[in-house]
Amino acid sequence: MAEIGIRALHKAFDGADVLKGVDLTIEDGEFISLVGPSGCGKSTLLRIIAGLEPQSSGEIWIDGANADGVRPSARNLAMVFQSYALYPHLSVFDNIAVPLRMKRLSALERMPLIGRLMPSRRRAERTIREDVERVAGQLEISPLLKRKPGQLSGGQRQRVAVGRAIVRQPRAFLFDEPLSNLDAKLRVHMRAEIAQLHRQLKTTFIYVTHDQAEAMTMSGRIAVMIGGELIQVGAPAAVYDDPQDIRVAEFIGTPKINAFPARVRSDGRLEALGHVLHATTPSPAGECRVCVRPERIELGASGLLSGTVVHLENLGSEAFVHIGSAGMNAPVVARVNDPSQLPAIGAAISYGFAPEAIRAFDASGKRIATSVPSRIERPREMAIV
Amino acid sequence: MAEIGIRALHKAFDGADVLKGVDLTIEDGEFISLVGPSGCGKSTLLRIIAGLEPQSSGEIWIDGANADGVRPSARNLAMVFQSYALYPHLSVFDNIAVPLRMKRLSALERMPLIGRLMPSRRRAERTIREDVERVAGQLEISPLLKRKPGQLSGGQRQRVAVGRAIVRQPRAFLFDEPLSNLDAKLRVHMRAEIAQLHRQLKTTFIYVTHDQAEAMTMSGRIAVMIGGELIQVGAPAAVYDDPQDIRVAEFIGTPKINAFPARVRSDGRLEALGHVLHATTPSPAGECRVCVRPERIELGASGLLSGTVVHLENLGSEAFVHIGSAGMNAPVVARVNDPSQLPAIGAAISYGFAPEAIRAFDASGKRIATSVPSRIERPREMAIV
Amino acid sequence: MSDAVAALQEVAAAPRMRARILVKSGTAGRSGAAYALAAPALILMLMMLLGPLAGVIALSLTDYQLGAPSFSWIGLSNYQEMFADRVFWISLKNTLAYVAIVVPGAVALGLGVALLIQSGAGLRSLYRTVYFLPVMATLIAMAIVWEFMLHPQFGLVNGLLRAAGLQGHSWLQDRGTALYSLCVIGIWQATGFNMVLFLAGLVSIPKHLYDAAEIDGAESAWSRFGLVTWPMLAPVTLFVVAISAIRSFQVFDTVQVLTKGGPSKSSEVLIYTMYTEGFEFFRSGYGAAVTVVFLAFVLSLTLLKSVLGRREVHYA
Amino acid sequence: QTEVVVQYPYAELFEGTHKRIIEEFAKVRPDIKVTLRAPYDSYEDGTQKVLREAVTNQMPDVTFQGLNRIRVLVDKNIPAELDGYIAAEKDFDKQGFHQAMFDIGTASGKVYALPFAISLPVVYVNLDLAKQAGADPANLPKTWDGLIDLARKIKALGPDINGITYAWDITGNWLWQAPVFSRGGSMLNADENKVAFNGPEGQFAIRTLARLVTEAAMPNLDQPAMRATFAAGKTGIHITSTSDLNKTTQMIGGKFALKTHTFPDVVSPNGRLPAGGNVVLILAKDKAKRDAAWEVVKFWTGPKGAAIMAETTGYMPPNKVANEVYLKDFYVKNPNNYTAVSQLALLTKWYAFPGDNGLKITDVIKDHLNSIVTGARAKEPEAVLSDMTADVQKLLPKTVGSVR
Amino acid sequence: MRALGRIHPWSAVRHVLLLAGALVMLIPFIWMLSTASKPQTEIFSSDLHLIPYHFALWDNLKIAFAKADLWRYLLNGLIVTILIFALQVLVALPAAYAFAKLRFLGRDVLFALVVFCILIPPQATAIPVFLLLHKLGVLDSYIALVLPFTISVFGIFLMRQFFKTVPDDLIDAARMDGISEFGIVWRVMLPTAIPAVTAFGIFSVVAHWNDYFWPLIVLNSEHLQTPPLAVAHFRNNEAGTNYGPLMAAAMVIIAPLVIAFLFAQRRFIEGITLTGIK
Ligand SMILES: Nc1ncnc2c1ncn2[C@@H]1O[C@H](COP(=O)(O)OP(=O)(O)OP(=O)(O)O)[C@@H](O)[C@H]1O
Ligand SMILES: Nc1ncnc2c1ncn2[C@@H]1O[C@H](COP(=O)(O)OP(=O)(O)OP(=O)(O)O)[C@@H](O)[C@H]1O
Ligand SMILES: [Mg+2]
Ligand SMILES: [Mg+2]
Repeated sequence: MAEIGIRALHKAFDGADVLKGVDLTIEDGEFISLVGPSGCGKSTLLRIIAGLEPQSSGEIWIDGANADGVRPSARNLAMVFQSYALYPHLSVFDNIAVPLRMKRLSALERMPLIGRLMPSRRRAERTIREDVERVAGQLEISPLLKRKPGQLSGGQRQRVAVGRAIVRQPRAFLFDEPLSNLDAKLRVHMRAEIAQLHRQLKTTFIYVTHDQAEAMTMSGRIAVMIGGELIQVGAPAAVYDDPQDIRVAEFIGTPKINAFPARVRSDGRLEALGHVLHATTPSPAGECRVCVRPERIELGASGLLSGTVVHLENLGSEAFVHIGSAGMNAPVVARVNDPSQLPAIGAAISYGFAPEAIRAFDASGKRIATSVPSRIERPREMAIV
Repeated sequence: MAEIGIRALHKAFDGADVLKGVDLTIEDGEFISLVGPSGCGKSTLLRIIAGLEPQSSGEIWIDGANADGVRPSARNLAMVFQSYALYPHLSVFDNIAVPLRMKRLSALERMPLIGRLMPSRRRAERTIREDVERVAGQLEISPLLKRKPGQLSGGQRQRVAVGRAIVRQPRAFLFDEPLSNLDAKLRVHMRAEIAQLHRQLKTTFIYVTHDQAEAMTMSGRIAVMIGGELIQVGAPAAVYDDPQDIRVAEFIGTPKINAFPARVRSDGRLEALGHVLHATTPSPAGECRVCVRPERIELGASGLLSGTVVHLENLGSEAFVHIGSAGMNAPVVARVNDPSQLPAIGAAISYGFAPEAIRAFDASGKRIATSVPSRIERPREMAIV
Repeated sequence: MSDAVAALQEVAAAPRMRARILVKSGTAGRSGAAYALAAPALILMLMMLLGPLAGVIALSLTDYQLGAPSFSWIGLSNYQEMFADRVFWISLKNTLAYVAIVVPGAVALGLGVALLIQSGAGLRSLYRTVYFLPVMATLIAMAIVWEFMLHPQFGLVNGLLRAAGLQGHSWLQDRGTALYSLCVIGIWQATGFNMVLFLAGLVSIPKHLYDAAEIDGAESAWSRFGLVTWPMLAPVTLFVVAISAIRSFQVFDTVQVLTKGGPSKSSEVLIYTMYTEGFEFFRSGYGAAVTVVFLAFVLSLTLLKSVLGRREVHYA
Repeated sequence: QTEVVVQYPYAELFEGTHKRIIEEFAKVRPDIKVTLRAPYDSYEDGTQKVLREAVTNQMPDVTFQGLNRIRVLVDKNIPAELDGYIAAEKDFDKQGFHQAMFDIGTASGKVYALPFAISLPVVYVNLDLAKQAGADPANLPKTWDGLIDLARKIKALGPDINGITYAWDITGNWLWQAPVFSRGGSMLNADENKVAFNGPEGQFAIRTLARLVTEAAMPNLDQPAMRATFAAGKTGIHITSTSDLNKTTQMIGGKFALKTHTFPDVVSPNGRLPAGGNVVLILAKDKAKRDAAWEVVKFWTGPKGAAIMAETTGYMPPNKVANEVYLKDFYVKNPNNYTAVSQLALLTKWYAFPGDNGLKITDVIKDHLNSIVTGARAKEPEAVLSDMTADVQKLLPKTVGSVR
Repeated sequence: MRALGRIHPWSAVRHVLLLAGALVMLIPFIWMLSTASKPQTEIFSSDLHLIPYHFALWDNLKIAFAKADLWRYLLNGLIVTILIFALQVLVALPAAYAFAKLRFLGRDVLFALVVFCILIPPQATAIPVFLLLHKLGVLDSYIALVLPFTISVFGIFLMRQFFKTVPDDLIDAARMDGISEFGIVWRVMLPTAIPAVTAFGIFSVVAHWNDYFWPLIVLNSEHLQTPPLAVAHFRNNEAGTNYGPLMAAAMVIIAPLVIAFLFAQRRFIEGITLTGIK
C-alpha cells in the first residue's frame, strides 16, 4: 500500500512535450482513474511511475521516498498491461510464478538444470506453489493453471495478468487499459470484478483508460488528462456534473454533451441560439458555449427551442433522439427514458432545458459560473423564456 | 435495390455445422442487422450471400433469381469489411475507383502502360473520376482523395470503405462489423452516419454485428443468430421487449437482463426465490426462469425482495446498482435514472418489479406466456406480494 | 545457392497431409483457378527438380560414365561400392563435423550480433550492412581472398600471428586444420544471414513483454533474455538452425576453390565427393548414388528435427 | 571456307598464343576459318566439357587437352585417330615431327593427339640464397643428395627461409611419375594390370620425397604457395614445371637471380621424364571438317606454330625444327628456358591409369603422397608405398584395359 | 533489451563489441582492396602492409578490364539475374498465392513437395538438367542460364509465408470488386508484398549473380559468361594467379551487389520481418 506523489513531471520524446508538468497525489488505498483521449500521455505517465521510462524532469515519490533511479522491480508496483503481456511460452502457473521466482530465487537457483538440483530451490518452490494456488483460487482460474496463454479466452488472460500482479502483494497496482481488448459484454463484467478486487485488496489502484464509462464506474477519483496536462481531478460524479473545462465536459459522458453556441450579454445574461436564458454569469460579455447533457434536455411543447428529428437510437431500455436545429452543426441529442414514446424521424419537435442544467464555458473553454436569478420560483421552469 | 431470399441454408466447415438451416427474406430497401455472439456464423452467412463462400446446401435468391454459381462481382452486392480491406498501395481515389475500373474498363485498357495510351480508356477514366468525386463529396472525404489508407484515421478509412461500396451503386450493401475497430466515441458517431446513409440511399442494408446496441439503434429489423440458427427476427423494440428465447433476452440489452430462478406452480402461478408472483402462466408446472430488465427493477422499501448493494456503477447520466441476493449466483442489476440518489455499497436494500415487467422462460429456454390476473387493479403494483 | 536454402518446420506438414475433400461447386471455379495459378510452378518444379531427381536416382543404378556411348544397369552395386569406400565415410564424417561446427557457431554469433545491434539505437543500419556483406559477396571471389589471407607465407593471418610472436600455420594445407579453416569461413559467411533473420525475429517480439519482465523483477539483461528473448525467439531459432543446416550440408564452393577436399580427404564433404566422382572422375552413376544417399540423409534429419521442433512451438 | 572451331585451356597463358597463330594460319590457309570458343578454365574443366559435349554433340572440331587426358577420351571413343593423316604426309620429319611426339599421343597403339606445348620438371634455384649458403653458382648440385645437402644449408640461413620445395601436388601425379620414370621405372606393368611403382625405382622416389621432408625440412605448401614463396625469395630450391618459368620470373621482378637446371638423377639409358602440357586432338566427325582440322593441327604443332608458342609462354615446343631453327636466338637470350629443351630426349608419356577408376587412382596416390609431405608418415615411406600399392591395385581394372 | 537513456557505458561496450566484430567481417574486404591496390611484387613480399607503397589500383583495374571483357560479364550478370528474378516472381507469386489463400485438393501434399525440393542441392541434378537443356536445344544461351532457375521453391515458400499474413478480407474485397483470382495476384498481392519481394529479390540476385557452378557447365561462348567466371579466369594454378588484377576484378563484380543492397536494405529487413518467419 502506498501513497504516490507526482511532482511537476515533464516528459519529452524527441523534443516533443508529452507531459507538461503533472502534479498529483494519489492517496494510499485509493482507486484513481486516469482518463483522456488517445495520445494524451496517460501510458507515458503510468510508465514513468512504474520506472519503465525516465522522466525529463520532476519527481515521483512513493510512500514518502523519491523513486528516482529506483529500478522498476524495486519500486514494488505491479502493472497490468492492455495486451496482458503474458509470457506466451509459460503456463498460467509459471506466468503467475515469475515475479515470485525472480524475488525469491537466486540467479543460480533459477538456472534451468542446475537450479533444479538445489534443495533450497525446492523449498522455495513449495511456498511459491502455495502462493500461486492461493491467488488462482481467489481469481477462479485454478483449473487453468496448466494451460498456455494461447489457450485462454480474453477474459481468462485478463485474470491471469491480474493474478501475476496480485501474487507479489505490491504496494500499488498500475493498470494500462486492461479491458480495451475485450468485447463489450465482457468488459462490463470485468469492470465489476476489478472494482470488487480493489475493495478486497484495499491497495492503491491507478487505472488508465480512454473509456470514460470505465473510469466513471470504477474509481474513487478520476483524473482527466488532455494534451499532457491534468485538467480536472475529482470524484466521478463531480467531474461529470461540474466540469471545469469544455474538453472535460465533452470527453466525459456518452452521448457527448450538447454544446450550444452562445454569448454573455452585457447585462450578464446568457443568450443561446438567439434566446435569452434564465441564467446569469459574472463573466465579462463575449462569445461562450452553453452545454447541456442529453438527459437534461426535455422534449415537449413547453420547450422553446425547436428542430426536426433526424435520427433515433432506441436501445430498448432508453432511447436517444437526435434533433437537427438551425444554428447548430451537430444534432442535439436528448435522452428518453421510456422508448415506447418516441417521435417519428422527420417530425418537428420542441425542446428545452432547465437553467440548472446549464454548464457554460467561455471562448477559451474555461467554465463560467452561472446562477439562476432568484426571482424564478418554479423549480423546473424551462431555461429558455 | 434487391430483395434477398435465404432458403434452408446449411454450411459445414470440415464436418462442423456452422449454419443449420437459415431461412430469411430481406425486403427491398430494408436495413436488417444480424446479431449474435462471436462465432455464431454471422460472417459465414454474409459471405455466402456475397458469393465468397459456397453453401453446403440451400439457396440464395437475389431479386427473384437464384444466385447459385453467380460470381461475387456479378451479384452486384457491395461489402464493407471489419478491417476495411482497403488496398494499402492505392490512394483513396484509386481505392474507390477499383470497382468502377473493373466494370468499365476492358482487360486491355487496365494494362499498366498500354492501357494508358488508349483513348477509350481516357474517356472511361473521365466518367470514373466524376463518379468517385461525387461519392467523395457525399461522404466528405474529398480532401483525402490523394492520401494512402495508411495516412488516414480509423473513421476516415471506414468512410473510404463505404465510398468504395457506394460508388458502384450495388443492389444491396453487406456490412461485416464495420465499426468494431473504432473506439467507443467514434463508433457512436459512425452509427448515426450509417443510419443516415441508409435513409439517403434507400438500398437494402444487411448489417452484421455482435454489438446489440448497434443493431438496436440502426436497423429496421434485427435477426438474432445463435449457434448457426436464427432464433428471432423482428423490430428492435419487439426483440428487446418480447424475446422468444432466454438466449435472446440475455444477448440483447446491457446490462444483461436479470434472471431469477423460478418455477411454475401447479396452480399456474409463478414463484421466484420463494415468493409467489402476481403472474400466471398456462404452461405446465416445473422449473423456469423469470427475467426482468434492469430498468424495470424498482428499488425502495415497497419491494419485497431484498439484498445488499455489492457494487455501484455511476455513469453520471444514470447509475446501476448491483444487488447481491440470497439464492442468486449473479447480482441483480437495477438502473437508477438519477444518480444523485444512490444507496451506499454494503447497504441492505429492498427491491421489486411490476408483474408486467416479467418475461418468463421454461427450462429449455423457450418463452412462456404470462398474464397478470385481472383482479389486480393497481397499475404499478409490485409483482411480488 | 540460397535457392536451396529453406525452412523446414513445414516439412512436418508431410505427415499431416490430409487431402481435404471439397464441398460443392462454388469453389470449383476457385480451385480451378488455384490449379491454374500453381500450374506453371508445379510444371517447372517437375521439369527442373523432381524429374531430374528421378533421373539421378535412375542413374545411380547404372554404371554410366559421362560421355560413354552406353551403360548398363548394375542394380545396387554403386551403393555397395560406396558403403565399402573409405572416402565416402570420411566425407560423411567431415560433412557432419562441418555442420556440427558451423551451425552452432553461425547461429550463436548471428544471435549475438543481432542482440547487440538491437540493444542500442546507434549505427544500426551500418552494422547490419557490414555484417551482411559476406552473405552478398561472390563466394568464389571471397574464397580466393581467404586463400590468400590464409597463405602460409604471405597471408595476413600468419603475418599477424608472427607479429604477435606466434608460430604461423599452413591452414589449408594441413590435414588437421583444413576443415576447421573452412568452418571459419563458413561461419564468417553465414553469420550475417542468420543475424538478419534474428533481427526480424527480435523486432517482432512485443515490447511490453520486456516491460512486464522488468516489473516482475528481471533486472539484469541476462534474466530478461532468459525470460523473454530466448523463448520468444524459439521459432526463429528453429528456422535459422534449419536453414543453416541445409546450407552447411550443401557446402561446396569453398571446398572446391580452397582445398579440393584435401589434403588427404581431410576436408572432403559429401557434395564435393558427389562432384568429384561425377564430374572429375566421370563416374556419373556412382556420383548419383552419393547424391541419393546425401538427400536421404538430409531429408531424414530435417524430418526428425521438425518432429522434435513441432513440440516446441505450440503457442500462438 | 570451312570453319574449324577450336577450344583450349588457360586463357591467361595461351590466349595471345592462339590468336597469333590464327593470324599466321589465316595467311597460309585462307580457305579455313578458325574460330575460338571461350577457353577452358583448366585441364579438368576442358575434359569435363568435352565429355558433356560428347553427349550433346556440341564438341569443338579441335580441342587442346592436358597430356594425361588422352586416355579418358580415347576410352570413350571420342577423338579421331591420326595415323592415317600422318601416314599420308610426305616429309613430315622435315617439318620437325618425330617419333617421340607421336608416342606422347598414342593410346592403345594408335596416335590420337599431337603434343603442342610441353613442359618438363626442372630445378629452380635462387642463386642469391645458394651463394649465401656457399654453393658455386656455376656448379650447382645435380643429384638429390647434393640438392638436399644444399637445401639444408640454405634452410639454416634464417627462420623464415625454406631450403627446398617440391611441387609434388601437380595434377595427375606428375611429380610422382617424374622421379620414378627418371630411375627407369614405370607405373604399371606392361599389361597394365599390376602395380609396378613399388619396385626399387618407386622406393627410391618415395624415400627421396620423405628425405625432403625429414632432412631438408620442406614446408607443407601447395603448388601456388610454393611458387609465391620462391618468388618472394624465401626458398632456395624449387622443383616444378618449366611452364612456371615466365610467371615466376615476372613475380620475382629482379629481386634475386634465378637459375634453372635439369631434373636430378636421371639415369641413362632408361631414365625418362613425363611430359606435361597439352596436346591437340581432332573431335570433328564430319570428313571435310576433319580434313580441315588436320591442317589446323599440323600448323599449330608445326615449326611456325610451335615457335610462336615458345616465345609467348614458358612451355617448349616438341617440334625439332622449331627448337633448332626458329628458336635458336631465343634460347641464347633465355638460358633458363633452354634447360627443358636440353632434356627433350628424355621425354615420355605422362602416364594415365587405365579403366573407369583411372582418375580416382591419381587421387589416391596424391593422398598417400600428402601423408608424407605433411610429415604425418614421413618416417615410414616404405609403408606408405606398400599401402599405396595395395590401394591402387584394388582400383585397377580386372581385365586388360583396351578400347571398348 | 531496452537501453535506458542513462546507461551510457553499455552503449560504449556495444559499439566496441560490434566494431570489433565488424572488423573481422570486413578484413577480407579490406585485404581485397589492399591487394587490389598493390603491384605484383608487393603482394608477394613477406612484410605485411595494408597501404601499398606503390598505389596500383588503377593499373590492376586496367589489367583486369583488359584481360577480360568485364563490362560484358557485368552486363550478362545483370541480364541473367534480372531475367531469373523476374521469371521467379512470375512463377512463384501465383503459386504462393494459391498455396497461401486458396483451398484445393492436394494442396498440402503439393506444398510438402515444394518444401522437399528446397533440400535438393543444385549440383545434384546438374547432369539430368544439362541433358534436358540439350534436348531442348538451348545449351550455351541465356535460356540455359535462366530456365533451370525460373522455379524457385524457396521463393514460393517465402512468399507463401508472407501471403498468409495478408488479411483474407482484402482478397474478398477484391473479389467483390470484380478482380479475378489472377488479377488478385498482381493487383493486390504483389503491391502489398513489395517488402517481401524485395527480400526474396536479394536472396535470388545474390545467389544467381554469384553462381559459378552452373554457368561453367552450360556455357561455351565467351560473350555469355557471367561475373564469377571472370574471376575464375584470373585464378590460374597452371600459370600462377595474378592476385592484383584478380582482386580488382573481384571488387568490380561484388560492387553492384553491395550498392544494390545499400539501397534495398531497409525494405529487405522489413520484408523478412513481415514474411512471418517468427
Ligand atoms: N517511445 C516513444 N517515443 C516517441 N514518442 C512517444 C513514445 N511513446 C509515446 N510517445 C508519444 O507520446 C504521446 C503520448 O503517448 P501515450 O502512449 O502516453 O498516450 P496514451 O494516452 O497512452 O494513448 P492511448 O490511449 O492511445 O494509449 C503520443 O503522442 C505518442 O506518440
Ligand atoms: N474457413 C473456415 N474454416 C473452418 N471453420 C471456419 C471457417 N470460417 C469460419 N469457421 C468457423 O465457423 C464458425 C462461424 O464463424 P463466423 O466467422 O461466421 O462467426 P461470426 O459469427 O462472424 O463471429 P465473429 O463475431 O467473431 O466475427 C466459427 O466457429 C468458425 O471457427
Ligand atoms: Mg496508452
Ligand atoms: Mg465475423
